[in-house]
Amino acid sequence: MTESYAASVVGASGFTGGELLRLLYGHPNVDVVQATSRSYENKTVGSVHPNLRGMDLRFSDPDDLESVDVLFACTPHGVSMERIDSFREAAGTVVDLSADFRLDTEAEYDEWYDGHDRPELLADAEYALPELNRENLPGAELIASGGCNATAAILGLKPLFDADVLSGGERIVVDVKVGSSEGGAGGGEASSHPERSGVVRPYAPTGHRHEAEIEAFLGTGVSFSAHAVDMTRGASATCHVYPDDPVSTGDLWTAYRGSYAEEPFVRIVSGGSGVYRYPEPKAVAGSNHAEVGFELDPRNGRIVVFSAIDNMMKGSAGQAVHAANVALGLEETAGLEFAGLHPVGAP
Amino acid sequence: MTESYAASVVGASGFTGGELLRLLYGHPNVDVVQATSRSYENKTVGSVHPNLRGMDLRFSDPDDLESVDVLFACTPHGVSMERIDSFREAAGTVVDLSADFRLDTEAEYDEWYDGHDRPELLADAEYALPELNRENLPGAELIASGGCNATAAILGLKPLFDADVLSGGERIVVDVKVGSSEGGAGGGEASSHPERSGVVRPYAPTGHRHEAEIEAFLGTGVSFSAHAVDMTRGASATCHVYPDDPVSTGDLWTAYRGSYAEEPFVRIVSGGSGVYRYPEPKAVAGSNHAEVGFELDPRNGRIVVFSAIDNMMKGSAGQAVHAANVALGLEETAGLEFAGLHPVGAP
Amino acid sequence: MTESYAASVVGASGFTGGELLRLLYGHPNVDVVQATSRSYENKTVGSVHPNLRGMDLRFSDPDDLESVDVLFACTPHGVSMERIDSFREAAGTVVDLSADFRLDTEAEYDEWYDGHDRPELLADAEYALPELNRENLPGAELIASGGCNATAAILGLKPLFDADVLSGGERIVVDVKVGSSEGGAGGGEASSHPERSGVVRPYAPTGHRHEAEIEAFLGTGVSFSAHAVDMTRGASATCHVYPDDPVSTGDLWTAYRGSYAEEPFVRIVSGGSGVYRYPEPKAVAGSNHAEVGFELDPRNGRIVVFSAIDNMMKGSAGQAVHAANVALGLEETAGLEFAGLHPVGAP
Amino acid sequence: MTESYAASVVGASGFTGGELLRLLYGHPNVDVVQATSRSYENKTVGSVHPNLRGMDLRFSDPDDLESVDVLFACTPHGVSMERIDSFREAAGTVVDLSADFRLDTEAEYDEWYDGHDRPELLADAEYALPELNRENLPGAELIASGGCNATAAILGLKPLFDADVLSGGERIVVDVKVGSSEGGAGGGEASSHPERSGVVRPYAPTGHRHEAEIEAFLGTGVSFSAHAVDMTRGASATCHVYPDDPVSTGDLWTAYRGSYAEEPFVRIVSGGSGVYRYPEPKAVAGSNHAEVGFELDPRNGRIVVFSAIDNMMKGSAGQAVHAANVALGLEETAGLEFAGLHPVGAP
Amino acid sequence: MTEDTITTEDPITGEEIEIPADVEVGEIIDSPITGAELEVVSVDPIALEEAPELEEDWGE
Amino acid sequence: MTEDTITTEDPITGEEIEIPADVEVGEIIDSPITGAELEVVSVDPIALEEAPELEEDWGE
Ligand SMILES: NC(=O)c1ccc[n+]([C@@H]2O[C@H](COP(=O)([O-])OP(=O)(O)OC[C@H]3O[C@@H](n4cnc5c(N)ncnc54)[C@H](OP(=O)(O)O)[C@@H]3O)[C@@H](O)[C@H]2O)c1
Ligand SMILES: NC(=O)c1ccc[n+]([C@@H]2O[C@H](COP(=O)([O-])OP(=O)(O)OC[C@H]3O[C@@H](n4cnc5c(N)ncnc54)[C@H](OP(=O)(O)O)[C@@H]3O)[C@@H](O)[C@H]2O)c1
Ligand SMILES: NC(=O)c1ccc[n+]([C@@H]2O[C@H](COP(=O)([O-])OP(=O)(O)OC[C@H]3O[C@@H](n4cnc5c(N)ncnc54)[C@H](OP(=O)(O)O)[C@@H]3O)[C@@H](O)[C@H]2O)c1
Ligand SMILES: NC(=O)c1ccc[n+]([C@@H]2O[C@H](COP(=O)([O-])OP(=O)(O)OC[C@H]3O[C@@H](n4cnc5c(N)ncnc54)[C@H](OP(=O)(O)O)[C@@H]3O)[C@@H](O)[C@H]2O)c1
Ligand SMILES: [Zn+2]
Ligand SMILES: [Zn+2]
Repeated sequence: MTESYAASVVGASGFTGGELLRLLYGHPNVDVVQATSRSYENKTVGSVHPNLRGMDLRFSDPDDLESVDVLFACTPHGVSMERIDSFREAAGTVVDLSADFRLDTEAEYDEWYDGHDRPELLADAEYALPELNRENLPGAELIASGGCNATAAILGLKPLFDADVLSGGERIVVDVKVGSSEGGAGGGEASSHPERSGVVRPYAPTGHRHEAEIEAFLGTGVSFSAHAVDMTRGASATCHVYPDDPVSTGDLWTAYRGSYAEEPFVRIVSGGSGVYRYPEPKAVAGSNHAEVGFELDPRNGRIVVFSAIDNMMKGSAGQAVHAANVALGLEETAGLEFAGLHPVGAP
Repeated sequence: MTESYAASVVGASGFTGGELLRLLYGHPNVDVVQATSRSYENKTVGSVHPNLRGMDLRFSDPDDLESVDVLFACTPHGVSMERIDSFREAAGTVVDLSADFRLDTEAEYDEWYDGHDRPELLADAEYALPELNRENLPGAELIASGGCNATAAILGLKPLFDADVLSGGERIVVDVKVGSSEGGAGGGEASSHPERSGVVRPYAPTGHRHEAEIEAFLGTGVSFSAHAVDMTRGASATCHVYPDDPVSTGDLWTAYRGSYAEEPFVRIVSGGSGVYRYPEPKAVAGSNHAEVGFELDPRNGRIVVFSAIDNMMKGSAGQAVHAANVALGLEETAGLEFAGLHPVGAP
Repeated sequence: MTESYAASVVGASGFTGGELLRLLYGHPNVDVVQATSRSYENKTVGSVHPNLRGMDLRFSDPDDLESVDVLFACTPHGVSMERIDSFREAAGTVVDLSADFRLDTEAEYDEWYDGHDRPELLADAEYALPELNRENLPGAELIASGGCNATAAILGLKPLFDADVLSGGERIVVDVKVGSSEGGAGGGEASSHPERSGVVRPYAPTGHRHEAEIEAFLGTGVSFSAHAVDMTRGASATCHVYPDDPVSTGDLWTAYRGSYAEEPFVRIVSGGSGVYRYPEPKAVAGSNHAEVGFELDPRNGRIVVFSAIDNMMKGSAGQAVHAANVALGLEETAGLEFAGLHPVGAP
Repeated sequence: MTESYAASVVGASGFTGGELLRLLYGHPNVDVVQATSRSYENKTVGSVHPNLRGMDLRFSDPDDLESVDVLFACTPHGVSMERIDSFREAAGTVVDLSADFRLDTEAEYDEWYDGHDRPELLADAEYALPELNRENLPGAELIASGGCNATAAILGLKPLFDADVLSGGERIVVDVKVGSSEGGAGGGEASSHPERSGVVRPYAPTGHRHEAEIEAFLGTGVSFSAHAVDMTRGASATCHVYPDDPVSTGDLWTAYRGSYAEEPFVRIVSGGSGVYRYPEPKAVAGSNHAEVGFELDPRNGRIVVFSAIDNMMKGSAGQAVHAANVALGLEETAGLEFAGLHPVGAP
Repeated sequence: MTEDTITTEDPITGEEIEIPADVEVGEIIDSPITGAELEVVSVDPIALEEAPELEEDWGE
Repeated sequence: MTEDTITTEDPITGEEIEIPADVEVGEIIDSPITGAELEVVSVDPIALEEAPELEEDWGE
């Protein structure tokens, strides 16, 4: 007999909320009983998410939360800290996709965001990324799903710290390329198709808040810059690092295999033959996989690290489901089996 | 206990072949035991299809076919007729994705193609599209999967014939827009990214071979023209028809509901609210769904019919698996549950 | 010595207004002295149009119009009829890009639009398209620039009427594919990059207002349907027509050469070799050229006509400058010499 | 009276060759008398470059060069060194777009390329980039047009060296994003539309030959990595630099204004308002402008430098014409006045 | 799903549809069959009418 | 342009066109009017014929 958990998605008319509906709808152990939206109340979820036209569910008011086993909050930064008590009242397990519970201390929220309303809860929250924090997830009641760019960067760099290739004092450049769904469903003039298509557009070139998250989990500052490029889904991080001591390609394979050989959702892609030799967002579009890889640059004493994810999946909704699976004691990959597409254009 | 069928994919390094591998890999009742390619023999399937890096399988020689339950042929037109004996020797059920067994008579192949090597087999073959031919598929041993553009057009127009809105004598314009994966993995200069991106490019503006297929199954000639547009997956057919007698929107709903209300893979999308009011290829990308819809044009006495599919799925590999499911007595939707993505860019 | 005309652009922060600024800025006989915008008053034109950063001009209030020789109105439908007196007071030659003065009679505005405020002026206005109305443009004081889709359709079909291949009673299907700049700079959720990219999206599938304009100038009704596709610039019309009497390819060449051999901005592209065998919007992107072409379909008694323009150029700003050149007695091609780009992606 | 120079384009069927034809065709002081192609001999240039259908010129054999004033060589690396004598015999001024004459010494060609056939000519050649080498161009007889990525990087970084913000010992990361036309008209499987669209694909992640060129002209090594992204035209370089001594935003403005205030083809774009706040390739598509800009990152002691060009223009054909203009004593901007487009999608 | 629904007739297709029980007169919901916007014109008994379509306005 | 050209009749439109003087029998050139591929069937006097069209093959 299969266990079945009742789930709610708050902010279900948004991009990550829609992705969660899709994943939970196909999840063997979950029943979605509520999807909230203030703007689309009483409309079918398919009226917003055309891929969910077959789903028999209407949006309801986030102020009337049903009692469920697990609640996913897909609301903008600041909303979860406000609504957290009602979320936790409604569900024993709350997975928050916003930045509200990712950092450890109030001080960090004061520095990087505009403060925190409920700092006392920060200590309760577990970071969702299983590759980083799997052991603390079982039974967790408040889970903070990682930022998409931070997830990409952390997954790329982590093996270098695990294997002591880096120790934390080195300068690290993280140059990120992201798709338009990162901005959520709102979107102003800069996100309109004529202005946004075909871009390589620097945004948040310095002072990006994901620096805080990367620093919190890798223990090292990074020089982060993001660029919008012409895709809808996807985040790709290229990290340029200069280890103090020389390493070989073999050392790097050992490091990456050491960190990820057993991980169900991380693939090491580095060199090889054919068209797809390094991590690419389009190779993982729609899937919960991360691709990570590296190349050695002896001339410059550099390691170039590549990391690619689908920001809607490994970068948000997929990571959230993965963490919930671990928290609830389910099969880790349940509901996350989709392999991705080939060929695929600009997903 | 679940039954399990052994399957081969011939032409597995191509686009439809790769899609079949993906679908069968996730299929609960199928084990892929062979994937052929002459050019990539002994390479892993993941070296060509990056989404299948997790699959433990290498390409093998199409001249050494293993004995299986079902064989999918994903080779160019002309190859299946040549190799058909070895296919049928290897497998009790053969599903051919090429045009080789779609038409009924040698005469049609003489008219539209360059003849047929094995005309005596044409009578044995069943057309795969379950919405058209479900009753003849159980137990079928040779199944001809439909052409992508023909499938789109047929699905859009069929309800009008079922409901006698059209009777066959009317002039029908079928204006199709297709993605670049229709051309297969080969691709010359016209398919290079600089030349192919951003196009609205007429191709095969007249005399397209899918006219034959549409005529064969709808019993009416159509004026077909195709345009390449900037997507990788997807085929969208807009049919302009002029019924002899006036119809109402209600009549059309009755016609389309009558044909498709019970179909697991056809959605009627016609009007409604929000961004997605008519069929769109990107709303079905990666999924086996077809969207069909219509709009009435009283001023011109016209019905505009829209139909959208993913050419890699409903237009080829998905249709093939659907038909195989029916042929083998499996759950129709087995292996075809993926709902599609939202948002998604230009898949 | 070169004559020089002072020009204003009203609605210069919009897409067609920006294009006009660019064209006039490079025009040998024109000085732009005013560019209006209510929202960007006092900002540089380069702050909105990055390609015009070198232009030393700031937006000003459309309520304070300077006295100039020629004024281009690039405002939404309805604004020009409201402001027309101030426009004509400011300039001896007014070129309006909106639909406000395109049709001949108040009755047509009542049928297709929501009526007209100044119907008495309709008789004064000349339609801008020189290929249709060159002889009436010299000295014209009120010029109505054509709609982009209508322009594409009219240019494609006109030779068939000129040469009596069609006489007006035939059924004509006009299936149009357009880029996102057609919607102007505003743009709501449907125009956001994640929702709009990769689409083949029917819009205005029936009852499109450009039917009125086509009918007014070709003297025949058409069955018009438009589809949004993934490009920013460009409109492509495929017309499916069934002449009463059979024609040959030679007849069609004669017809099209007869209408366009002397036209500086129309190219006949029909068959030939290489990648670009029929009209394509990307082959004319940024240029004022229209490409038109045809293919005969003897099996169906059909002629397929293709027509491609850049909606920002031949479909609006370029056509407006072309007409102004004729009206003012300048070289027709002045300011419109740009040839377009190759390769170019999805302009 | 205007002087007029006769020009040839060798390799005119390629991408940069076609762009040169377009530029020279519109150049007030140049007549193109020859365009070579081995594969398209005797075909019209418009059969390959659809934007040049109006040009009355056919490709001819590169072995029969006519005598001209200036010859542009647009052939792959290695061809120019082979054919250089015939080029110089045919024309007093030779502008080579390949890498063959960019570096100063045979040793560099041995290290980065596969050696050099005619090392004695290296000393004669002048680097084309006027912003770097204007004073040596007048009268130059052999001009080596810069590499597109190198040009982008050099233009971005140069002011920091000019103003002694950097001195040459610092570590510099150059993370580049490029369009598909960089690969030229050839293009294999990796450049096919289905595989190439939507990518963020690392290529030449280390050891890129443009490192040599940057080092040669800036006097400093750089850590270079390139990524293919979904555009056809455009190269964008993001440089991450760490000056030894702190600088202010004001210092940076002074540095960049100091280097570029008088340059006709360089715009400083840094911050500001609206959608386009930093350099973007699509803002310069089709034009010879470079946009450069910067942002200060005090937390990390970093300056982020952005630079964007059209690789077909400032990155090759435009730079070549600009240099030829200087060499021949013409107006620097002659033939290069096109301002670029707004809006524009993915050019 | 625990939320209450009621059954009524779809005004376009005539088929039975379920809609939320708490709708109010004047509210616009979408038909689960046609996707069309329907206005609640009465609640006891429940009755729906096609709502006037909102024009897409994609310029010209 | 200094290259020699000769004048002949376009087989599709019947109009006069210029083509390179050095073409040989069997060579394929394109018409400057229609763009169609034309085969040189004789050189003295010069005569052109429509060449059989190369199929684009974009699969199905
Ligand atoms: N997009 C990504 O790639 C990504 C990746 C990682 C993390 N995240 C995080 O995930 C969260 C959601 O992102 P998104 O991209 O899905 O955003 P989105 O598309 O803008 O959706 C936001 C959703 O929240 C709802 N909402 C907004 N304000 C609310 C409020 N005060 N109370 C209740 N509901 C409210 C909105 O619906 P109504 O207004 O109709 O209620 C909407 O459904 C954000 O915190 C974001 O930072 C996003
Ligand atoms: N693409 C579509 O949207 C679509 C839709 C409907 C139907 N179809 C039909 O499906 C078939 C496959 O199309 P596709 O797009 O997948 O083509 P594709 O990408 O070109 O793949 C063709 C495959 O066939 C193999 N092959 C070629 N010649 C062969 C031969 N003589 N013997 C054995 N194997 C051979 C190739 O691999 P090796 O050369 O390495 O052996 C390759 O794996 C075609 O008949 C096509 O018309 C395609
Ligand atoms: N886009 C095309 O492809 C195309 C083709 C053919 C014809 N047209 C026609 O050309 C006209 C402009 O189209 P567009 O695409 O350029 O539109 P757009 O991008 O929306 O620009 C409209 C411009 O008009 C100004 N404006 C709006 N309301 C105004 C008012 N009441 N008084 C004064 N100025 C006003 C706006 O600026 P502020 O609000 O800042 O004043 C803006 O500059 C429309 O009539 C359209 O139908 C467009
Ligand atoms: N693409 C860019 O963004 C870019 C930027 C900066 C510099 N460049 C440099 O510019 C040069 C041309 O690049 P591209 O992108 O234009 O290349 P391309 O599109 O591949 O064109 C190469 C041209 O050279 C001709 N050609 C090839 N081999 C030849 C030979 N042995 N003798 C005579 N002609 C030959 C080809 O025509 P036929 O084979 O028909 O004769 C073709 O016209 C390269 O050196 C490249 O590195 C390119
Ligand atoms: Zn796009
Ligand atoms: Zn694209």
